[in-house]
Amino acid sequence: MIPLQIAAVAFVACGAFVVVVARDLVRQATLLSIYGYGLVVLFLVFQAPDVALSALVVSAIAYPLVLVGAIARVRALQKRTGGG
Amino acid sequence: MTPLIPLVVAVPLISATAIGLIGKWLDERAADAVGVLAALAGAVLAALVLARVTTGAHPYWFGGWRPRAGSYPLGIAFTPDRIGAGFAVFVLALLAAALVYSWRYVTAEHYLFSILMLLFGAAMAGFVLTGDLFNMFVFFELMSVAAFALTAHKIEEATPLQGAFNFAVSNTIGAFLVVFGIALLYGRTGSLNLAEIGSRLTGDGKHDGLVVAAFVLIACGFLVKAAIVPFHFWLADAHAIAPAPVCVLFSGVMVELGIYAVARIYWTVFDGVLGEFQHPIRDILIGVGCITAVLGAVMCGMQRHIKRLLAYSTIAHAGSFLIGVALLTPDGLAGSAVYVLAHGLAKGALFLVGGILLIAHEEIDELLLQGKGRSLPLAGIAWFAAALALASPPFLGTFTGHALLDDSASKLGYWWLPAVLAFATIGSTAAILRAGMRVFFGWGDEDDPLLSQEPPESSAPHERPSLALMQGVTLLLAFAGLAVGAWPGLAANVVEAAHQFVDRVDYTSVVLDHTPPVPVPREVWHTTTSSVVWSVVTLAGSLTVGTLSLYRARLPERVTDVLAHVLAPLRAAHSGHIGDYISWLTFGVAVIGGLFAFTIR
Amino acid sequence: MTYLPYALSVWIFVCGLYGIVSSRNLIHITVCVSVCQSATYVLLLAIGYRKHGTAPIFSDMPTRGRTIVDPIVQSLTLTDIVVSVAVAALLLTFALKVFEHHHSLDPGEIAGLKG
Amino acid sequence: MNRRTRIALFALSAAGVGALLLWGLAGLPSFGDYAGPYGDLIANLAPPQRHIANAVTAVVFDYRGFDTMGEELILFGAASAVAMLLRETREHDVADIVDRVRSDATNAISLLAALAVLTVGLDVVAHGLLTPGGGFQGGVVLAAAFLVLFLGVEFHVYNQVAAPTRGEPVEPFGAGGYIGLGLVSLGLGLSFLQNFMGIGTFGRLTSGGSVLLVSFSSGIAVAGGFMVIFNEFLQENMAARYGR
Repeated sequence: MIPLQIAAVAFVACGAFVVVVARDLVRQATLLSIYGYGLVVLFLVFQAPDVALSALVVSAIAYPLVLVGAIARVRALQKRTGGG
Repeated sequence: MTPLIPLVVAVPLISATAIGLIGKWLDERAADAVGVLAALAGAVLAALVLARVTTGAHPYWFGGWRPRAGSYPLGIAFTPDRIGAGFAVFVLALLAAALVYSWRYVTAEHYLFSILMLLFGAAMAGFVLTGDLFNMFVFFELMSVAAFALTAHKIEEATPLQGAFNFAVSNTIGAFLVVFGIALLYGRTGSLNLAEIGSRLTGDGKHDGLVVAAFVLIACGFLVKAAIVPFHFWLADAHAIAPAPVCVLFSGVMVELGIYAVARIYWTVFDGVLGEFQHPIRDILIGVGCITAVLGAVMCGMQRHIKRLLAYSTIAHAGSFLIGVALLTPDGLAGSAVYVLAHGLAKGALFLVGGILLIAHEEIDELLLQGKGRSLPLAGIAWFAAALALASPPFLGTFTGHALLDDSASKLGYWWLPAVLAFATIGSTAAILRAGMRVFFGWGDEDDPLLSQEPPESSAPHERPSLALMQGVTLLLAFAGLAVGAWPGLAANVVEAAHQFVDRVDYTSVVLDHTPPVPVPREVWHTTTSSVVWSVVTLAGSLTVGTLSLYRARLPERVTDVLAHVLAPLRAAHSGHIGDYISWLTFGVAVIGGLFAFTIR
Repeated sequence: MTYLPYALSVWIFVCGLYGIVSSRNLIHITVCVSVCQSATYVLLLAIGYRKHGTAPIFSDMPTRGRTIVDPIVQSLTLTDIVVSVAVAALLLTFALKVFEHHHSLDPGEIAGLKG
Repeated sequence: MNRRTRIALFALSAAGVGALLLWGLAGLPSFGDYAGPYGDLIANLAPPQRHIANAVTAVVFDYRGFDTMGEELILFGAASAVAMLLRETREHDVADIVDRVRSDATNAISLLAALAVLTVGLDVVAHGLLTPGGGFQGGVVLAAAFLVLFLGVEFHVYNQVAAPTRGEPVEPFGAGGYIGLGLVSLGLGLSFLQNFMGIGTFGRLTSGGSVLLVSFSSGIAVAGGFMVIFNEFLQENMAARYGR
């Protein structure tokens, strides 16, 4: 394995753990995106540019949008009902 | 003949997209009509395919990538044989019935419901027809996505949705297990075609960790869908909240597809390389099936929520189906196939009665519905006809399936298996009869200390659909379920089809070398005395236990206390907490994987 | 001999499962499911990788001597990614509906279907 | 189970599952030594057989194009599901909310940005047969282009574009077109989804035959699907923000 691959593997390994143990939702959504960029790099060094591009649009556009959309909706409802 | 095969799935799918394209402007009735017609067209096409694959599998290569004989397959193939095509007919016919039943379910955005139902049905048909491992996963996910959404669709009641969430997460994790298995097999054989993988694994002859792990992962992944203990927790939650016509497809075919997939994968891929380990594989899978059958039956007796009760009965039957496949004989497989047919029709009718009760009385709780069913005599007739079909009475309903299973088990020396199957049948059918007698006759005590505590459910207001049409469909399904047992020649035909299904060598050469399938000898199958005896036992047992359990409140308090105490941990395990469910899922994979790891070497 | 990337996929999968099991929030669980799924991408791509291989994209007709990585696993991964987004969108929708009903996302508090 | 028991049960079982997975993975060839023939055959066959330079795209849209059809339908199912479930209980229509961004400069820049993103999306879709990219990647970008309108111009404009009557039929049009291309092949007496057009010169944008059409329909389907999903989440939020 080339050093770049080892570095990407190490980054993704740490990233996966950090994402699942993050308890705050917004922080977790941010971490998921960062983890997603880590995957993009990993896929590039695995010589899979098509997959990397997919992972990129997913972690840069699709996931953040739906996640932030859902979190914002929950917060708005919480505000209206006064906590909970 | 050939162009018919892709049309079985293409017609319902393109109809779904057509409804999506113009649904917004389409009259609701028109969208419904397109849905019913597409499902029926699919069923007819599948029946035409079924009629022409009598000799064995018939490969159809998509994209024109038919390999030259003996060369490497580059594309994806459908490989319908009689069991697969028959299953596709059943799926699409049941879909049509469910769509007719929901004809007048008027809700906003109703066309989206039709779209999802069509996607669901077509995906299940594609799943049983395909001969490609990854294509199987694609159809698995398509059916899952549609199923998750349909579960959450609240036509009938405003119940909480965590049932849909639990269902989605459990099944998605199951799908990941399948992908892990696919990846292992691909890494070893460099192929995704079932026949090619099978022949390469067999040629390799190595039954090392990779092969065992791949089998365990794929089997466990599909058994999540099949609601086998301890992967079953999602099923009751999902059925409790899904609309009745959707439950028909869930219990009638979707759960069974998980078992079908295990059989398909075993007989095309692993039969060659793991063939010498038939004994441990059989013992482990039968053990799991028995636990599932018994647990389902016990839990079934403790439910007062009617759809939840039916869901646990499905778990009990799923255990029996798995036992049939796990016997690893053509007779056992044929038994499960016939059993699935009768069960699917009867269970479908029961769920539809549940839906009718919910619409007529805005209630689905057995105790609260006591006597209220008297105003719905047709629904009552359907309920008891379907319950009778499930009780496996001589020469009716699930009898043929039971008889084939019993015979096959006894031949292999599992003399005790018929007793387990009878216990599962009695337990689950007795609960169904109990609920029926309480609701439709008003019999029984007003309370039952052993039933679970259910919060009363609120019903959403809705326009009253046409009860006449609904009861018609329900009666049709119930009596069709009864008639399966009386269908002359069905058993012999299915046994023959099962012989074709389990012939891996023939399947491989038909798919890869284009040789014509080798005809199997005609099968003759006779009912044995012992299966008639067992059938009388289950019928009498179901009736007796069912009637007696109406009066459980009269048991001495000490007895009910002890029983409640014994059953409490079981009840507590079904907590509705997704974390628990995933823990149990992991536990199940670890235990089943461990058992295989220590017995196959 | 290196099996590190395979081990990575197992690690990600177990991490994701741990996240689901220990979670107190349905949206959090959705993210953990996505993490779980990324284990399958890593495994698939790792299996199809070749030492000194290049991406299977040609500017000219392929020559026999060139080592390329496996295009099949890449196409499977693409499908897998679409599935993952579709499932995530659905799970989040369920989470929103649960929250509207219960004003809570804690699976321990909302578990209303018991026994 | 309480949380501690649950995690304890999980920890024990996860150790078992992890061991099982590693035991299975140990049977694979070492990382970088993939042996299987499938990919190599395709990589050597795709350029001459199909004049498609990107072997991954050849697999996605031609050799295993039927899988991709299922994939578009999964997205179609998810988008329909999200729309069905969220609309069921949304109490108020949000069509009349304008939510205008009050800055002409921002409006103008956003419009340009949206056009730029749109171009990138189309480019990624169109070059899928030659370079990394294709229907899915480009489709997501296309869907995002419309969101830029919401961010920088006004919700109303976005809502007009993505409204159920306008945005929603895009996905079924693409997915239905995909199936339709399969049926066209059938109608011409070929196999379902078989290429029915000339494959063109190697390395051109237009090479690959009907695979190109398949790729476009998948781009349309993905763009439409994500447009619906994004729009539904956005509408939920607008309904919440405006206290409805």
